[in-house]
Amino acid sequence: MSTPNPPGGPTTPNPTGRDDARNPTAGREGVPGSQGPGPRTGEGRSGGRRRGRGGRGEQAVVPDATFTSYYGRPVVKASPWEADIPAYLFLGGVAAGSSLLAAGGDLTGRPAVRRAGRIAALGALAVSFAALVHDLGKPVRFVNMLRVIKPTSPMSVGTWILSAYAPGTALAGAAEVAALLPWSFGWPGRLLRASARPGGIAAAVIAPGVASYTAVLLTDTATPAWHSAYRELPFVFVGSAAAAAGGLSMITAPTAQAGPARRLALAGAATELTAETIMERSMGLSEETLRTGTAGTLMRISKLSTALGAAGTLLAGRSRVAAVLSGLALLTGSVCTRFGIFHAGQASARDPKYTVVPQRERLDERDGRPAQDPAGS
Amino acid sequence: MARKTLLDWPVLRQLTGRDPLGRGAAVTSERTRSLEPRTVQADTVVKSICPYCAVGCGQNVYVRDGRVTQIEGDPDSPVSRGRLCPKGSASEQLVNSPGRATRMLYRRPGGTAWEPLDLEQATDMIADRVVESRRRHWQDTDEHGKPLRRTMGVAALGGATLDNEENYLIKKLFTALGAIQIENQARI
Amino acid sequence: MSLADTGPGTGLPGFRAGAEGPAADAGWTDRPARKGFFTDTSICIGCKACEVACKEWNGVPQDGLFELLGSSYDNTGALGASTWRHVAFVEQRKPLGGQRTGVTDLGMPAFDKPGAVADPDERTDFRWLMSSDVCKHCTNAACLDVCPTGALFRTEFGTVVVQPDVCNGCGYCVPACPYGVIERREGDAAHVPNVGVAQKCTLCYDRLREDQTPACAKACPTESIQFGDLDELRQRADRRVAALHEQGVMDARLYGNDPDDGVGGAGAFFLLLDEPETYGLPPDPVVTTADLPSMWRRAGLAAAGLLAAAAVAFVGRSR
Amino acid sequence: MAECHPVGFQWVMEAKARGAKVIHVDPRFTRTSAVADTHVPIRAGSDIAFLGAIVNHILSNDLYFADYVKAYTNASHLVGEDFRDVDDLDGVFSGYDPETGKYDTDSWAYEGETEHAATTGPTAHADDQDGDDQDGDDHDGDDHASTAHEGGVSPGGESEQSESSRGAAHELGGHGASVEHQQIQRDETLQHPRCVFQVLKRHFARYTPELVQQACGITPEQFLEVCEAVTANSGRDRTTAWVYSVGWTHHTVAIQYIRTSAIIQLLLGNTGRPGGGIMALRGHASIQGSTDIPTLYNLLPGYLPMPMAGQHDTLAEMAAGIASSSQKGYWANARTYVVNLLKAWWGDAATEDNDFAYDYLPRLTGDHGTYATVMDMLADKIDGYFLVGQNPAVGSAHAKMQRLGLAHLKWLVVRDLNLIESATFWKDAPEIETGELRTADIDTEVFFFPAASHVEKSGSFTQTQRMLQWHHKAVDPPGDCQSDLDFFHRLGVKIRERLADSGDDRDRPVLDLTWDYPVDEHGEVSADAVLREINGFHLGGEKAGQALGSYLEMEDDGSTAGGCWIYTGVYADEVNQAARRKPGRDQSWVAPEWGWAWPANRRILYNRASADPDGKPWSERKAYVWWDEDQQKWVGHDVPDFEPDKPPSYRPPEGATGIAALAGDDPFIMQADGKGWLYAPSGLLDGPMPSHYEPQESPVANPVYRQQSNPTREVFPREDNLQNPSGDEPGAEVYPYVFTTYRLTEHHTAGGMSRWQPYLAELQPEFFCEVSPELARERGLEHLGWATIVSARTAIEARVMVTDRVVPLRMGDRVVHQIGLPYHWGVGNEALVSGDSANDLFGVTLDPNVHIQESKVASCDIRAGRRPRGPALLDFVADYRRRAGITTETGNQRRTPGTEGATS
Repeated sequence: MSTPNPPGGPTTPNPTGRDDARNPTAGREGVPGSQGPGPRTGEGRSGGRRRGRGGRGEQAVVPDATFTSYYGRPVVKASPWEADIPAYLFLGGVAAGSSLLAAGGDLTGRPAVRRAGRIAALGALAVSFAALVHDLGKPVRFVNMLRVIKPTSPMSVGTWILSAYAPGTALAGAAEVAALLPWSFGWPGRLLRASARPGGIAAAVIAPGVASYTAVLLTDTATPAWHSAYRELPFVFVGSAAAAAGGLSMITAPTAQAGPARRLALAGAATELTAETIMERSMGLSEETLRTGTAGTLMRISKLSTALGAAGTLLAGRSRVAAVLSGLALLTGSVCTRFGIFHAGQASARDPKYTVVPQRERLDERDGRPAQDPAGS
Repeated sequence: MARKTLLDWPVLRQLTGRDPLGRGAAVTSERTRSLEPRTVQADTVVKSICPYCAVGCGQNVYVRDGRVTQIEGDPDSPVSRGRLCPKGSASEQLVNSPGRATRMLYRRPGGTAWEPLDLEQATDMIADRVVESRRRHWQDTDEHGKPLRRTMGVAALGGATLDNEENYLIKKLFTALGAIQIENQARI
Repeated sequence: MSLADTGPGTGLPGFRAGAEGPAADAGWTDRPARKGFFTDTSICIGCKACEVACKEWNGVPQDGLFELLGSSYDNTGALGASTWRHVAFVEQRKPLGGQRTGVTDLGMPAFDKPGAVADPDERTDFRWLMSSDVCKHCTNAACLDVCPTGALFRTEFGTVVVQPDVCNGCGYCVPACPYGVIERREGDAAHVPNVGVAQKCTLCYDRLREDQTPACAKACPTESIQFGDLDELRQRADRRVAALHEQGVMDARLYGNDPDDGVGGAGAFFLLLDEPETYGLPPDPVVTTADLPSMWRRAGLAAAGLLAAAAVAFVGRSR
Repeated sequence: MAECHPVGFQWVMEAKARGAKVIHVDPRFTRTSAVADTHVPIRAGSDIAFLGAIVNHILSNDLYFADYVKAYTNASHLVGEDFRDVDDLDGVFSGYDPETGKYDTDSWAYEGETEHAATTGPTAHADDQDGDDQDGDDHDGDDHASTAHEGGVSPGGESEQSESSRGAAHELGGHGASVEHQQIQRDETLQHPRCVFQVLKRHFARYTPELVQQACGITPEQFLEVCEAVTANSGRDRTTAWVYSVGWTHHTVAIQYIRTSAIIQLLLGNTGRPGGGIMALRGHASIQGSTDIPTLYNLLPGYLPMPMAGQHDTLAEMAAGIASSSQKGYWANARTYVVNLLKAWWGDAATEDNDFAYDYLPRLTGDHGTYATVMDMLADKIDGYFLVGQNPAVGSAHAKMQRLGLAHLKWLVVRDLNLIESATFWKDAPEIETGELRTADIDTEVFFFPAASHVEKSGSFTQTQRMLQWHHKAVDPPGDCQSDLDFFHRLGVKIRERLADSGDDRDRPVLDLTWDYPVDEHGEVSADAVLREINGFHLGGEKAGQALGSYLEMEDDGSTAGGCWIYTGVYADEVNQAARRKPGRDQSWVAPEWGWAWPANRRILYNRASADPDGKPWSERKAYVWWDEDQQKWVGHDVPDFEPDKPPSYRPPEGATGIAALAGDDPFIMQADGKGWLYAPSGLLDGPMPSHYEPQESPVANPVYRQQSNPTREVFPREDNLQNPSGDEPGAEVYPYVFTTYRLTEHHTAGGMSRWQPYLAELQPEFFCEVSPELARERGLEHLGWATIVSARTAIEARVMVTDRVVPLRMGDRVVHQIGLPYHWGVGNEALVSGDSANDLFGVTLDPNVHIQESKVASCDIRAGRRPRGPALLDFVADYRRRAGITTETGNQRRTPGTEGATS
């Protein structure tokens, strides 16, 4: 990310012409200290005992923050999660929104909306579940999630929310799937059909929790970009869920029935984009991780796609093609939001700057010392 | 392990005990509750001395079923007061390292690989070679006729982690054989 | 709708340890005094006995590859799943209070052989800091709070320990820890124990049960790592800082000893000679669950909003 | 000390916590420096200039402890008129023979006395001249550790005076140099121009702070700070300890380094007192034991010399060679010690009539040390070699010579815990890659015997303060693993079987050997029984069969036997005293009931000096042993190192010898005159006083005189042992840098006990070189890149560690760069971590007294990048040699060309 630019001393010319900071003479403040952490992390991240992140430009958007770290090593650890988790965030949102739409469709006589919603919710939930299990270090111990009920653990709470959400979703979804099949299934089938509505409604009541708790899942961590977004992220996520589910419904349901879906999608997109904007302003330094690297790309696509999808939705009442395209755009936006925020968090954990600088400023303010740099504020 | 019952379900223990948030007493597993250090499980604790540097730190060696399970500092030692450096702390690995060589190996002249060899046979071969090399390089007197009574055909170099008793037997045996080039890390 | 900050520490009091300490809070009725570490880095000699003794006792496997990191004498880098004690080495061109080194006064040379070119920047001061880092065993422990299985639990000694037989490797504790301590172990399960399971210092829970000193503190040659009752250690640390200040080591300061800090005070705290971040420690860590009540409220609000939005979407019949 | 002896260092830290000042003198800023009060960077190889200047500071400012110096040292003794100092003779003392490179030491003797003739004649080869301090140990890290602290803190005896100061006067055969004490002339006023005090004062006068700057790169300010700290902390009420790690022994002037610190400690009254002394920090569990019960060619157990052909043809000659029958002290009983050893070994076959089988001992004719041995291997003079827990292919200086030597053997036995490089050289030595060796052409038979670890056998280690500690067997050895005790016992049995029917005289010593040790149910010999034999026992009289209680019980008539007289008492009362483990907290701070220290369980040697001449403690604070008037005996915290009932007022009668000749105020009871030697009238081969000489290879010209290096060092001018040019010699600029080698905390010596363990290997996984940022810039070295380091022998490669802990030294008009090389790695395929060996860089040049190699300092070049591979490496090194104009003569002329009397 940067070459060391230690305090006090002048930057020494690099005799080797290499600029990866393995330059032995560069550091003035403890020479090995000025070196990268070495091949072990493969990060090539330098800076070490640096003050001042003399960035090479790509990230020097925010004024240079002055800080010290231990050989540029992360202070907090990035989560070990891989694509499973952002995929789950997205699918959970789709499932939740779909359950809501399905229930609404059920209650307001929009069978196509109901059917597609229930099936989508069930499908998304099933894949979510697979993703969650797959992400575990010990998948066979998934059931241990049910050992305890911990209000302090968003994942525990989420597990119980999902546990409450899943039966209704499964019943409602299964009923729709069964209805598509050519068999009647006898009395179990009848029972299934009878339980579909209560199940669907129960799922819909719980669904908003499914959509919003995942925000807490991320923000209740020491990952700087996630934690600093804790005030707005639930709104971003429910917005994203609404937009995605609405978009999906726009694709799967006939235009005539999809009015609520469009309205939900629009509201969701508007909420997401608004909340994101507020979030970016309140996050502080780590906000820059939303604008840089993989996360930056994803977030740009997300915003553009969501905005286009929202704009298209305004036309989608008249055009099936517009509905499908808008729906796809909204889904894309939602996927990118989830992956973008996920990656921003991971990136913010890997660079000690995002941990150290805000804490140092907070500490200095508390101690009455002038903040070293108004980075990100 | 005891058979699990519903009463072991931590959620129930959370609800019925003093740990409603499930942070401590309610969530322990059977394994956790029965945990004890392996120092307690040892059959014997043997007093020893660290084999690395010459400070001579005391070590307690914990043995279970004929195997060393732990080596740690001996708090009784007035030298070390129970402390050990990283090497001393790695003594158990020195003893139990999977990479440790525990089989007799033989490399024949010009050979490109180790071969297995019976320990007893190997010792016999060494005895034969010592006797032969001693004979081949025997010197009875020097050029002035002064007695030498020695052989120059066999030499040795010992490490300084040998016990005193080992050094004593080495010096005694080789001196009796007339081998004089018997050296030690102590000169290195 | 206001998204204003409610600030840390304004959460439900029930999420933070009460006056009787974290062990009481975790339901231990019959509990010994809270145990902890005081690591006095001013007398650490960087021998790494703690790293090895810890590994040896706890069967922690080799960590990573055999590669030189180039970070002074530190080749383990950081705490992690297979490094439960980590000694940091920091080389600084700063004076150590009370110490004199011969790195000063390198005059200009007047000799043209190789070896005659001296540094145009005259050296000033130098010090070499070493510090053995370890899990902080926070009073309000984020890893423990977020653990969904109860694998992480508060012991009767007030320490925080993973039950490897319970942990399902969800990995949530990893980003939750404000110190970057806990980590899920990777590797080949055929040769390495507890792969896929979160791992960190247990403060030798098994040894504590038999009234034995944790392996690292027992091995530490210079008593840089001190184990004992936390209350007593805190008093000892205060005296030590005062003594060092008296000796002119004005850089000495305690880290993690304050029960009013962001994690409610650490069970393992430190005497440092520089800012925490110099050693790779966060300067002002806060347990993330401090904000959790606020987060739940906001999530609830958002959920309600979603429910309402969905309802409105169906109620409104404008199109 | 913190680097290599972290647990011992706890006592330094404790002393520091109590207010002691810790000064660390070392080329590098180490883990010790990190917690010291002062770090003094010094140029490797310049210690005599530094220490000598402290001596000068003490003498020229009258800072010595006058009462102590007058009473307990030889300061007042007059030196003979023939003595000439180095200043008069262009860098050599009187008696130097440029042809042989040896001194005739007669002119160094005290006034009116000639050196005891049998000890060293001018023609004597340096063979009975190894001292009890020859323990070179290995290349310990803290080459120059000195710790000044205010004493008495250590139950373990941190402050204890080691035998090294004793050794300083005992280089000869370990038995002390003898003088005829009766004839010594004294000037108690210390004013006579030829009294030792004045000779010393003149000798060290040129060792000024300016010289320290010029030779060591230490500023006058910092030097004076050290002087002030050391002198202010010495006297009646306070003591200062000097601590060295045995890198001090790895120099061509090694003994004289230790001598110089001994002089300081005598002048300041810091010897024989708690918190004082010189502490040798040894690097191996029983390196001390390995010299006490030596597997060394020139010694028998208890520092008795191996007999020299033509000099010690009879027992009487040998005994006389050890000590004059008319000298003072306990060495006068040397014959008794020899007889007891012979009785222990040959039992009934050793009788009064056959001189106690004295003729069974083989005779020496020259240097048969380890480096002479490897050269014999290269000359195909040696068939078989036993390597017992030793890895010379990595750990010896000029390790390449060692590996090539191994390839010349007919058979090789390696006994170790792991498949060390010395066992696998035939397939993965670096010389295979260069083409110098081919596996198929190496005819050496190699036997690898897996060894038992310390927990798989019982036995005793003697640690660095002469304390024996027993380790008990905990488990059986795995697989084929076997203790060395068991192996050599069985080997002895098998050899005796093969010779059983021999009628040849040469086989009598083998067949008559006492080899009937009790064995356990596995057939393993009892270490306890061996220790008892070492201790000794009564053969006749009332106590027949009983263990000896002390060496004073030994008789010279064959009625007692004992394998190592200094260890007698370790089995007193039939109890293994080394196995005593009374917890330290349950006894006094001296902890006399933990283990057993030789001699006689004494923890501080010469502790009579802890009391004043009248037997009263110098101060209450420093009381250790004292004369109790009421009980009429010596009492105190330790076993008094004095006859227990000899009063301070005792004066020997005319004609008394041996122990009886020791006056009540002669604390140095092993010295021939009972005094601590500021000046060594005999016993050393390279000078009666230390004088600064440059290392064998040094880019710096000797700033004291034209003589560059020790004129008596042992050189080996051979094609395979070429040396870099030094000082002002042409070509010296090709190797412009100084390098030094050392240990890291995380590893052990050549790595046989650390590079196979993941927990240690991961902590220091790769060989690296430590360089200053300035040198890195000068040579374009990149942190974590590679560097190639070149000497006349070879070139090695290392990862680069650029660090402020290495400081360029400004010495007068130039700056000297030093390079630090930890030496734990070797080239092979068996260890978890491997790398080039720093010891490959060294040549072989030895200290004349003890034949230990100079392996703590040499010169080199360094350049960025990896070394050439294969045969190109040889060309690369040869090219350097050509540029430097190196021949076998280079560096191997003992008298520097251009000096007086230099040959050629």
